[in-house]
Amino acid sequence: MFYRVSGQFKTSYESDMALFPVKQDAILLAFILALFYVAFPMMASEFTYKALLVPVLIYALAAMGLNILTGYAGQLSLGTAGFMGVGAYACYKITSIFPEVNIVVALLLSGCFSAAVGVAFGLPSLRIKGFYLAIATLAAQFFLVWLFEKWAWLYNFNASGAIEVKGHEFFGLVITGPNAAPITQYYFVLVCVTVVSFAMINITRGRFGRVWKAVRDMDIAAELVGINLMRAKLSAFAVSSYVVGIAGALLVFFWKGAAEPNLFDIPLSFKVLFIAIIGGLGSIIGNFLGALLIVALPVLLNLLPGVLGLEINSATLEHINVMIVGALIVFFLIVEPHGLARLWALIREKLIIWPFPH
Amino acid sequence: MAQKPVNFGDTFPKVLLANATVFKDKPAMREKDLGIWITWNWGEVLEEVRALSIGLQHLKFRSGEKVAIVGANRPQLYWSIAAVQALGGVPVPIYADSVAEEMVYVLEHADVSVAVVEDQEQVDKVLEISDQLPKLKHILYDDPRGLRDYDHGHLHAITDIQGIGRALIQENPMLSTNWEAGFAGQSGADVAVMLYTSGTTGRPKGVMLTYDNLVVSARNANAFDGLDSSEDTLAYLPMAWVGDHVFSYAQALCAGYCVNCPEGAETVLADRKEIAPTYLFAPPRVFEGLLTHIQVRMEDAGPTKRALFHYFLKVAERVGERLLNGEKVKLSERLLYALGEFCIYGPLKNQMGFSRLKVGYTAGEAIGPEIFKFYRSLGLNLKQLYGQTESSVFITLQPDGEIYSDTVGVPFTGVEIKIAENGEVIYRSPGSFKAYYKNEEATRETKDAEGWVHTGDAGMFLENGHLKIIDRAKDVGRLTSGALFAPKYIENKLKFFANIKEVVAFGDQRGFATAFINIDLTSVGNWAERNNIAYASYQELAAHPDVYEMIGAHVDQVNRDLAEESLMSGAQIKRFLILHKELDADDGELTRTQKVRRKFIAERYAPLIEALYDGSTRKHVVTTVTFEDGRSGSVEGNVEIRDANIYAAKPLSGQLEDAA
Amino acid sequence: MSVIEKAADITASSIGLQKAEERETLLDLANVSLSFGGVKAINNISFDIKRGEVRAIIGPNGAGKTSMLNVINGFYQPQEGVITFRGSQRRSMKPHLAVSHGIARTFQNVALFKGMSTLDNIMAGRTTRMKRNMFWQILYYGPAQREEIAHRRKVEEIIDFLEIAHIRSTPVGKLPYGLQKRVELARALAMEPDLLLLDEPMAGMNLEEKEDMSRFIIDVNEQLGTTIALIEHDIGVVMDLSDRVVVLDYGRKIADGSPEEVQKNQDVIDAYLGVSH
Amino acid sequence: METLYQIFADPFVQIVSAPDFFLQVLWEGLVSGVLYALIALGFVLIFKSSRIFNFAQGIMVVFAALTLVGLHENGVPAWLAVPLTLGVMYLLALSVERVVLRPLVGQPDIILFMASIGVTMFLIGFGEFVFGGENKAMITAELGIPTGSIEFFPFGGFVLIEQKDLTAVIMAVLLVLCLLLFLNKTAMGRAIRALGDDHQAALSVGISLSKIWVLVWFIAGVIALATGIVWGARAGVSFALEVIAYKALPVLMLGGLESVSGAIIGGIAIGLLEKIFEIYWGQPLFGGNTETWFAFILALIVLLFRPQGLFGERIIERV
Repeated sequence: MFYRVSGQFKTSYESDMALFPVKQDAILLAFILALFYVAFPMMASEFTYKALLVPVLIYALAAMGLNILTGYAGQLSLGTAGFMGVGAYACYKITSIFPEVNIVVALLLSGCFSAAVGVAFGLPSLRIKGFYLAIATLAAQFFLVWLFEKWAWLYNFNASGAIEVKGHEFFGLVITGPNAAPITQYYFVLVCVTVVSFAMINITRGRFGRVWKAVRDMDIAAELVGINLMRAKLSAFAVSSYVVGIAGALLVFFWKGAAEPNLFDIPLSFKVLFIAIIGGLGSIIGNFLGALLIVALPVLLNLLPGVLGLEINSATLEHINVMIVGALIVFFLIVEPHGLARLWALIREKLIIWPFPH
Repeated sequence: MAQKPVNFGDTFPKVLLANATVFKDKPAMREKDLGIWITWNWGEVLEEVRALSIGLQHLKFRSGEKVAIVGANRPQLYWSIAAVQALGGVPVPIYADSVAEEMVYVLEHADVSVAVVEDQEQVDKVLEISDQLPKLKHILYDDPRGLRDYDHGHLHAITDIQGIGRALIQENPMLSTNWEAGFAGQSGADVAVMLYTSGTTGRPKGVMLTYDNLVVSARNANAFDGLDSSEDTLAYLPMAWVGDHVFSYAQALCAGYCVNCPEGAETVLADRKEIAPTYLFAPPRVFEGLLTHIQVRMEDAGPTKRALFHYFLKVAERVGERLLNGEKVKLSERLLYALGEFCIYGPLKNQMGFSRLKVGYTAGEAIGPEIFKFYRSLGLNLKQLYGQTESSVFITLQPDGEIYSDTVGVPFTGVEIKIAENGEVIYRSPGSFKAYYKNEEATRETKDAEGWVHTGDAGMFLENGHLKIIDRAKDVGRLTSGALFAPKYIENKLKFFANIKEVVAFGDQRGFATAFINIDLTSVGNWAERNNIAYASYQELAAHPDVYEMIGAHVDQVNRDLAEESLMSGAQIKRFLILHKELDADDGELTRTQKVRRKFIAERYAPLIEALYDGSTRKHVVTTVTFEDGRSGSVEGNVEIRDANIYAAKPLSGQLEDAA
Repeated sequence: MSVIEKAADITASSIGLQKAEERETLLDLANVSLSFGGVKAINNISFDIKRGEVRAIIGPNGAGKTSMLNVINGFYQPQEGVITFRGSQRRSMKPHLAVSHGIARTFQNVALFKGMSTLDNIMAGRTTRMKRNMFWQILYYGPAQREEIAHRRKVEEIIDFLEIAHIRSTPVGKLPYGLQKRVELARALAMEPDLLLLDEPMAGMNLEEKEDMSRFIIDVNEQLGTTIALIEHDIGVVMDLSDRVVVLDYGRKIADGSPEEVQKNQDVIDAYLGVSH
Repeated sequence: METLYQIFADPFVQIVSAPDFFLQVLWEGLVSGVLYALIALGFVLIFKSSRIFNFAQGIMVVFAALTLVGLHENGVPAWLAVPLTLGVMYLLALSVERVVLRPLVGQPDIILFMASIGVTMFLIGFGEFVFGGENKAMITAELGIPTGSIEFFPFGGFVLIEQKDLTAVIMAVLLVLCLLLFLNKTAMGRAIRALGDDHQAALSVGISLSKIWVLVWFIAGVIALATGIVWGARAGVSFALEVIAYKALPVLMLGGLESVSGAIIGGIAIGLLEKIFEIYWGQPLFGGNTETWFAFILALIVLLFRPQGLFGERIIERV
């Protein structure tokens, strides 16, 4: 109904392969960007930033990284949190060894570390497939978290065993540490996430995207159309871990402010995996939808008793939360196993053929 | 933004040359090929035409020679027309679906020396008959697929000829100047094109149209509807048909608008949707088909959506037409209509590819008033016109705001119309043809010394000055009672029912009117499915008593309508039957353009006609049929004949129908 | 005038008139053997494929036909024997390198990338020819886009050639089987191979689809000049399409020659009668 | 040099010089190994029958133990609490089949896997909601599990074997034996194995898939309860127990997702090796706690050289 594609014809391959060949999609995106860049900051309180907006963005980014690996290249990974940790610790070390380095540079570099670690743990994927590989990635998960605990150099030998982010300035603005304004941090994360998202959209719609999907859909056939499986898989691990690493660094630097090793424990891996799957494997935009759902849901559930005037102690509430989230995951998987992105695609399809039913 | 149409140049090559300067970067042609709409602007089109033209020159093509153009609507074929005209030659577009033996007559009669064809299929066809065409020197083709191993002695790819042309121009730039000088001397009185009319009887006749005919008509038509260089049209009707020649060539050149060529016949729908033309011609059957398509698809929609659809269609029925005609409408109604536009009309137009449609025309057959109203109520400016090859299309058109579904409009700019004593419509116009090629006699028969052309159609002017076409003049007859019998008029009334596909009415020199009816298999089939009526074939469904009941009701309705019209009330259908087979062009019952061949049918089904008039209620018949693969067999069965009610004529003639 | 002569030259080209025997050898297999564990899939087979011909490989089920193709494109490494392709010898080769060597293939059971559209599947066939690195890919606009468009154009020609324009953007998983086979052929053609290996291109097709596919195979061979090695069960099709036929049974070669010769060969008749139909 | 000595020589010197301690280590490793094997067995059964990589297996251990303890806390006598817990596990199996498996049949593996994580979360939330989140002691005495210890004095040293560990091993062995008997001797058991080999074939024999799923999940529940009791007796009952479930994963990598014997042998092997590594290498060299990852890395390395696992057959890829 909103989608009226008639008259939108393409006279060149450039326009046919454009990011949004359909005008209405571009309008929608502009609208969403306007929401995030203009509308939300006008309405948001500190609580909204800390509990909702920033986590949504960061989780979406992490899930996007995972989605490259799992959704596009078909390699199931359960070690996401470990790689996020690498990014976070790398960024921490870089900023403490070279305090004068611009935070953006530090972020970009820390992604390189997680990418390298990702490739190292991706090597087994050349020989191991499916769930066996998934378990193998758990090796990374457990090993890395153990390393974060035992290798005191990583946390500058702090007595607490935790890393604490100091204040960093970005062109005169305090953007990390306790003195940073939430809105500044939000905008910084938002820009990072926007840039990385576009990079990932570009990379997935070109040669790399096709190569990864080919490997995912049928690796033998991929090999016989000339795709080097090793390079395909390792590049997926590298890109994925890079993005995941940046997400990890953002998580600590722009949201939590401090982190203990157990932050990067397996529940975080699962959370990110949930977001990727509920958002939709093989989709970039889906990660945002998934993150919104997974992050907002507990927040809303926490608010609910207050709204209804019920007195429930916080521990019980937490337990009910976990229960409901678990049940919802199963529910979503049953309703739309291909995730929210597919759900949106179906709705969009319906809108395009409106008023016809098929 | 849209520039005024260029008004200089009295021949198409001159207009093209002017367009290439005035509209240099504006799109002139698009073709869906390899997944995208490849676009040529006017400058590029001129370059292509020039290269081809000079290449043709190199093949020793001379002024006055005739060139056959055979194929679907491809830019290259339109360029060929211009390229030939620039050399003083005469293009002769030919129906691409005509078989070799049909083609040989036209090619021979037109003295064609070069054939420009689309692809291997057409090359094969022309090669097959080439030994009967001593004058044919060269064949040019567009699509090289499958032609690699052909003997290229007299066979050339258009691109190769263009390559030669370009190389020659590069060697000697003067060639280009000379080429332009060559057609600068042409005059508007020169023959621009020869179009062969298929004709329901006899051999096709080559209608010679001059540049003056076409250029003036095209300019007048552009002015009539305010068409300019911003329009987009879709070229999908046969190039040999005068309509396509005018809409996709003459008018496009004169206004400087863009002609879009679909990828192929089967993608026309999808391509139209992509392009969303602003100016479009379509025969009534296209609009009928689309409406049926919409209705069938909406049948499957959920109840809410269906309710919404029907509700807003009711609103549109109330308001749409009045809004389109610029009448006063209450604000609340306007708002409701706007909501409908958002929810239903807009999306529907989008689905049909009519989102940008400024003007749409239909002609050739009568369009069902319901169908016509439906489109207009959606806010589409669909209009009717009346015309023929001999008049360069336009004889009458419906001006904006004066749209009646049962008339074809007022005389077109510069056209004079008279109704002859026998009721025949005759006209004189700037667009009327020069003569039939090599057929003095036919020319004299059709066009008299003063330039009045006989259309062969019977019609009358209504009080509002609009022309109403009743039938072919020679088909209009009288019952023995003396009452006027216009078979086509009756047939069309019946055909407006979706369940009826084809009708043949009889009654001339008889006591009363009768009809053969063909049911519409899709529509009646759907109805049968919904009502759990099982059937194995057309024949079985056609003979079903319930179907007879349904068709009987339609006939009854038509008789009621006829009774209201004083002129026609005498010839109501007294008896009818549903034919046991579908009328088919393969059996010679229809022309290739799906028109009924009345005489042939009357002979073929003589026993059935007899039965209609001898009072019997059942008749056994055996009919030979031709199958798709060319084999023949026979169909036999008992055909039931029924009587219908006859209504008394209304005493006072309120024959002027309400504005549609 | 010179230009015109050249134009005439181009149009009057006449490849494809040479006899098979006179053509250059494209691929030669000498005494090739392949076994899995103790089972010999291919037993000391030698035969060659000439440039420009359609070479059929036929035989009953389990005769080693598919294994033969797998050896040719490097998916299996034979234990014995020498393979000469375009004049250079090899025994083992990484399978993904087959494409850059000029060998493409289709599969007995359609091996398309199910989650991708027809267009993307065919584009995937161009992978080895695309060179822009990660950096340009991330930027997309600029060199990467230009490269993408250049290959898209090529792919569109193939789409047009095989008449699959109407399913360009359909996910291949939703296509009927016959069209999937055609998309697979398109993907193989996108690799612009010298040698095209077709593993039962008409399996499971109805008569009309088979006729279409036959027409395309002939077109590919004649118009693109691609050499074709073909496994097919439909003997009628084999006889119509192929220039020469090699017959395998239980991993051995039992006949080799023109379709007519092979048809008369007693060993072939026995082998086919041996399998119940 | 120091490091090299510590890696390559010192551990062996230690083993030889204190063989009694080594025996003690072996025993400890064996006990954990047996438990790993049990959990892995639950995984294998479920994977074989329903192609689900059941992440909830670990949480089912906790859930079973928690239910048992919780019931007893609420006044149910131990002898009744056990069958009641079994009943709860049966209900769980039934509802998982109805609510999760049936609607998701035919979905990709990863979706089923995610669903099992969903079930995991639900069970955690549910368990904590009903029984509270704090650590509880297993009702060892009430269940009649001996709590004393037996001491041996081999090689002139001494080895201490806790009776509850011994009970654990004996229970595990008995359970495994019963299971093997069931799988090999009963029609239902054979059906489960057939299902692992070929879904279609099994269906065509006329076995009801839902029945098998319920049964298999119930068996997994029984195993979970057994594991929960013995592990709970050693470490208390809380959701921290969940981590031991992860240990079953490398076991599966080594033994294969569908091999019953692989699960048993792999479990014991990993139990032994990770204990030995922790004591002789991990603690002196890496500051300990290597048990969290050792098994994974070990499995990873083995798989790199034998992608088919220790018990799998070589795969020939076909096209």
